[in-house]
Amino acid sequence: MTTEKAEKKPELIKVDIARPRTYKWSSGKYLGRVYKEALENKKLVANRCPKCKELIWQPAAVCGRCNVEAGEDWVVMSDKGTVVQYTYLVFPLWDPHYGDRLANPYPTATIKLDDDGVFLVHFLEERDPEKLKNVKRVQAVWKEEGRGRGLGDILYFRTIDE
Amino acid sequence: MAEIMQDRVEKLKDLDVFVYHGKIFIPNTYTAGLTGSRFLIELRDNKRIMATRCQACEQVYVPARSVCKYCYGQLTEWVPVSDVGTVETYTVDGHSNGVQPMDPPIIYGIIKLDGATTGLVHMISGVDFEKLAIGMRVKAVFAEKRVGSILDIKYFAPLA
Amino acid sequence: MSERVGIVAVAQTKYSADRADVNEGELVYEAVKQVLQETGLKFAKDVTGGDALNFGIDASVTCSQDHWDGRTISNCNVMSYVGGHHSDEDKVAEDSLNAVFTACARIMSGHQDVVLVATHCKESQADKWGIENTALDPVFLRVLGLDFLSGAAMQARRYMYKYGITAEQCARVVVKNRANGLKNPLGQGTPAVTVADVLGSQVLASPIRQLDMKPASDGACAMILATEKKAKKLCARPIWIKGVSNCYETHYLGDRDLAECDALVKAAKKAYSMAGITDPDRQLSLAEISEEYSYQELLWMEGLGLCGRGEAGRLIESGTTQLGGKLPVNPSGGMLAGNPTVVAGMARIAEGVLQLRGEAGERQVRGAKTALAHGFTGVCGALQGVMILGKA
Amino acid sequence: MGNRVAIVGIGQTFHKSNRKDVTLQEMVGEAVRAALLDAQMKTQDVEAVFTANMETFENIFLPDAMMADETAAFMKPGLKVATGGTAGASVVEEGFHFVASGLFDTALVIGFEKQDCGDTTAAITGAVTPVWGKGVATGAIGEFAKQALTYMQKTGAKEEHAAMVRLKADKGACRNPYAHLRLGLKSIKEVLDSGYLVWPLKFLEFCPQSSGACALIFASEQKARKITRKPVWIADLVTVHQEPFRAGSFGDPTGKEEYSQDIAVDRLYKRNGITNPIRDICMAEIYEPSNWEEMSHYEHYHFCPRNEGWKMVEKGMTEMEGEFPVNPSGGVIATNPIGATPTIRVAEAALQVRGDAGEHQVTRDVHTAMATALGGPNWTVATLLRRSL
Repeated sequence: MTTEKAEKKPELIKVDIARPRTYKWSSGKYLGRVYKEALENKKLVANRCPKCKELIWQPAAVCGRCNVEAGEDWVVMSDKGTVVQYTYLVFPLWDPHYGDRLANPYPTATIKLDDDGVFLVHFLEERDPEKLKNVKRVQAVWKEEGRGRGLGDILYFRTIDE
Repeated sequence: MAEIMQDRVEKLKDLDVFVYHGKIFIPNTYTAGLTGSRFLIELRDNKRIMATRCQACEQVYVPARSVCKYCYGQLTEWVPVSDVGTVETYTVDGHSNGVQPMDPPIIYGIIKLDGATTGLVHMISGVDFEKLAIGMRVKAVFAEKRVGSILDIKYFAPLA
Repeated sequence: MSERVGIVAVAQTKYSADRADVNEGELVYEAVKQVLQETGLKFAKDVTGGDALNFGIDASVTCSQDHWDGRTISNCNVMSYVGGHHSDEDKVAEDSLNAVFTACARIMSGHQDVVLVATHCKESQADKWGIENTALDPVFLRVLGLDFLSGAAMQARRYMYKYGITAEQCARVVVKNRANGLKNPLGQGTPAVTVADVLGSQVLASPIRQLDMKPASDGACAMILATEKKAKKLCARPIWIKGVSNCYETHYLGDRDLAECDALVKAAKKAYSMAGITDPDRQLSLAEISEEYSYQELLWMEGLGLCGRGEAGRLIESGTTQLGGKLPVNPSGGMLAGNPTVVAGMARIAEGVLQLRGEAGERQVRGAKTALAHGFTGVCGALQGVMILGKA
Repeated sequence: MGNRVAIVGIGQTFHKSNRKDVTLQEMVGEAVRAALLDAQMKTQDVEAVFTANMETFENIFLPDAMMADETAAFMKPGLKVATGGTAGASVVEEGFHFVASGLFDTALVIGFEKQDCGDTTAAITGAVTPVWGKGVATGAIGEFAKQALTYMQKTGAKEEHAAMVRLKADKGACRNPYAHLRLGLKSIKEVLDSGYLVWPLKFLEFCPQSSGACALIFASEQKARKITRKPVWIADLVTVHQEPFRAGSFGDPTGKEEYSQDIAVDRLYKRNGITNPIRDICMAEIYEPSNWEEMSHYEHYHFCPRNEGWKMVEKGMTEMEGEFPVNPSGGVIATNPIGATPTIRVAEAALQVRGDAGEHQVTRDVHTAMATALGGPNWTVATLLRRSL
């Protein structure tokens, strides 16, 4: 009797806990400027470091590379660009900020914005894996209403033929 | 499942600053491990509170634990302890924190069960707040429907 | 201690109930900017031949919590602001006194000479109870719905029962600290109260009432530590770290008598022995103690050996720990006047430095020579930290 | 100057995807117990306990305090650090400083992660808050997929080379009882046919989610010589963090930016008289979340010229019997309890220096070894170990 019981794997108890926690993240002053320009003018802006002259992305009070104050030299960037890299999820990913398992409907790409713009990570409208391979030139598609969410004001980047 | 709260963004009154009201929600599944599971199964199936004993350090750990904190020995000796014990401290918790198993006020307490050398943190009920006192004798009240959880002990009630 | 470590600059933001106007990086930069300007220091990799100082900051030790920032790898929030690019940076995930402890070890090891320490926390942006609940054992404690308030309430009850501490004595702590806080220009402006106000406030978790608990607070603190040689180059009066230690309690609240704080006793003993202190209540000029709840100032005072067991109540009644008393406790106003968790430990150290440099204005302790700073992490003082600062 | 510091005790758990038989405290306790046994020490002999993990993976706040009893930290000094994937090496750095400072003569240094109680990719996605970018994250996997594509295009490396690295890793893992994935792969064909996880990364080409812990015991010189005949000295340690690359998380496709890996090893080699890394160093345990990254890191650690990492693979130089063995333990692609992974690299390198790596002990005599860690937006911690100082 005892050997039979010994073979039986001991029961293990688990505790499932699923509790969301709310947060209030502030954009702060510098990212707030990106929100304002996107909301009011459908423009993408970044501030330029006075020392290395590079655009700071995510805009901040300091250029981390030069350890100097970044200041308010704001530059309006084009919302057209070239896809540098892209990838798409084969499996749905649990996104803690949605609190849900979502397969991002859109591929995510690194897009170099024109005229010395920054490298922006955002969605591509094109979802067909084959067509994706030759997507190069893209342009932002802005939301018409419900803006006020910074980079979330851009739905995705649409393929443009140039 | 807690309802999924909707995100919203609020612009501060006189500043170009935006506050993103959102959440972080990652479900977790923790294991009680072999020792913890056996303790919880004893609650569920036998309404019995089991402890692990360290002979060398004369410790009787409740809830049962696999390591003695004093000699770092691995504990393998199980002993039952009484479901009656003494209240060492308590609080009448009136604040709501969103993670309590029931609506407050909840009386939390640490109960040193007869035979144990460590106190069990749990809930007390069935007593007027004014009658609560350190040193009070209480007895475990088991839930009718037990599932293998520390909540299989519903609460501790004053000894008659 | 072999190689003496000096604190050459400290800075704190003005504590506030809600700093929604800045993000975490901008908040910490408000403090970091001041210590950089005060010392004229650059980060080591930016030092060129032509600079006034031929050395820079070798590393940064930051202190914040992923759970409070609501972000995995939360030191990314402050990396750019603490010179982390192409440099040595590490984040301590405890009360910030432990970050200063870490910086101290880095200098005493001889591996680094100058270390920037920076901490921040915005309590206004997160769910305090939800976070604290996740610090408790998931199987046996978390499902009961406990948090640090209900834990503290059980400790307060046990301590008051065993040593005869009264609710009035706890209330006096709030009255004293809030009054001191109003003399602190960086304080949060938390309004003064009377004992009656405290005793009349709503019970949150008996015996702790609303006014027995610290207010929510946002803030940041930064300081720069250096070897003795470089400290003397960086400022006229470095404040020396004479002793520092910390110690873990057990996690299982039922394993200990909550009226005791053995880990604090042990940490204090080590810090005192390093600093050559035998009678702390006579040799200390002031003590800055982290107290989220009023009973904690009294319990921690006893753990720190500033008085006998159970005597803290009488000490507060006698005015000994008031500003102007024999042993002022929390001239800064402490957490009860408004300091964020995590930042509190360094806020204590910063006040100690200001007092020993005679820069504490209205709340200056006359002739202050030796100060104690205390910081704890976790439920019922799970990790206790003690630091002794000296003018000489 | 400070004390010299040696590793005198090494302990690991048997890393697995799931450890439902133990709580987090008990799992970490297993590694601590193994390290104490290895050093023949008792808990009283350990003066301080330093820990590291990434709290959002288990969603446990202040886990170090929660496991104080099981990790011999009860009534002892210590603290916890948390950076990114480098956390397990950041704690090695703090242990190094604390013991060298003379504050402690002995210390436990522990990296841990129990990924069976959370959702790793979800936790990593939390590294970007919604105020900056909601929903764009593809998890670390997505990032390394982009890296693999860039590496292929830039250097001409073939998928076969990546498969050879995966085969090498599996050979090591099969000879390492602590490794998580021990697949017994026979040929690169099995890797090439394993289907895409995130294009162009295949199923077998990315690290698993593991639950495990690794504990090291550090001791000051005079203590170390009493504890063990085979102390492994921490010769040096360099941490280099960095801002995120402008055009990527773990790599810079523009080719204009400096990598923290290059800066870290430059400093490490210059300070320790290393002029030809694969001659002066005998082996390395590097942090490679994917086989593609391993080839790229050969170049960033200056084991070979730029764009020629895959040639080392082709010549079999980094095999266990090779001229410069890398990751004989099976590496991160076989075992990745994230908080413990960098600590495991130091532990495995130390075992090689001691000659105690058993079946996966490399052929070459190891008097000097390097362990690296990768985390955050491409942060690096490089640790140099020596048999004698």
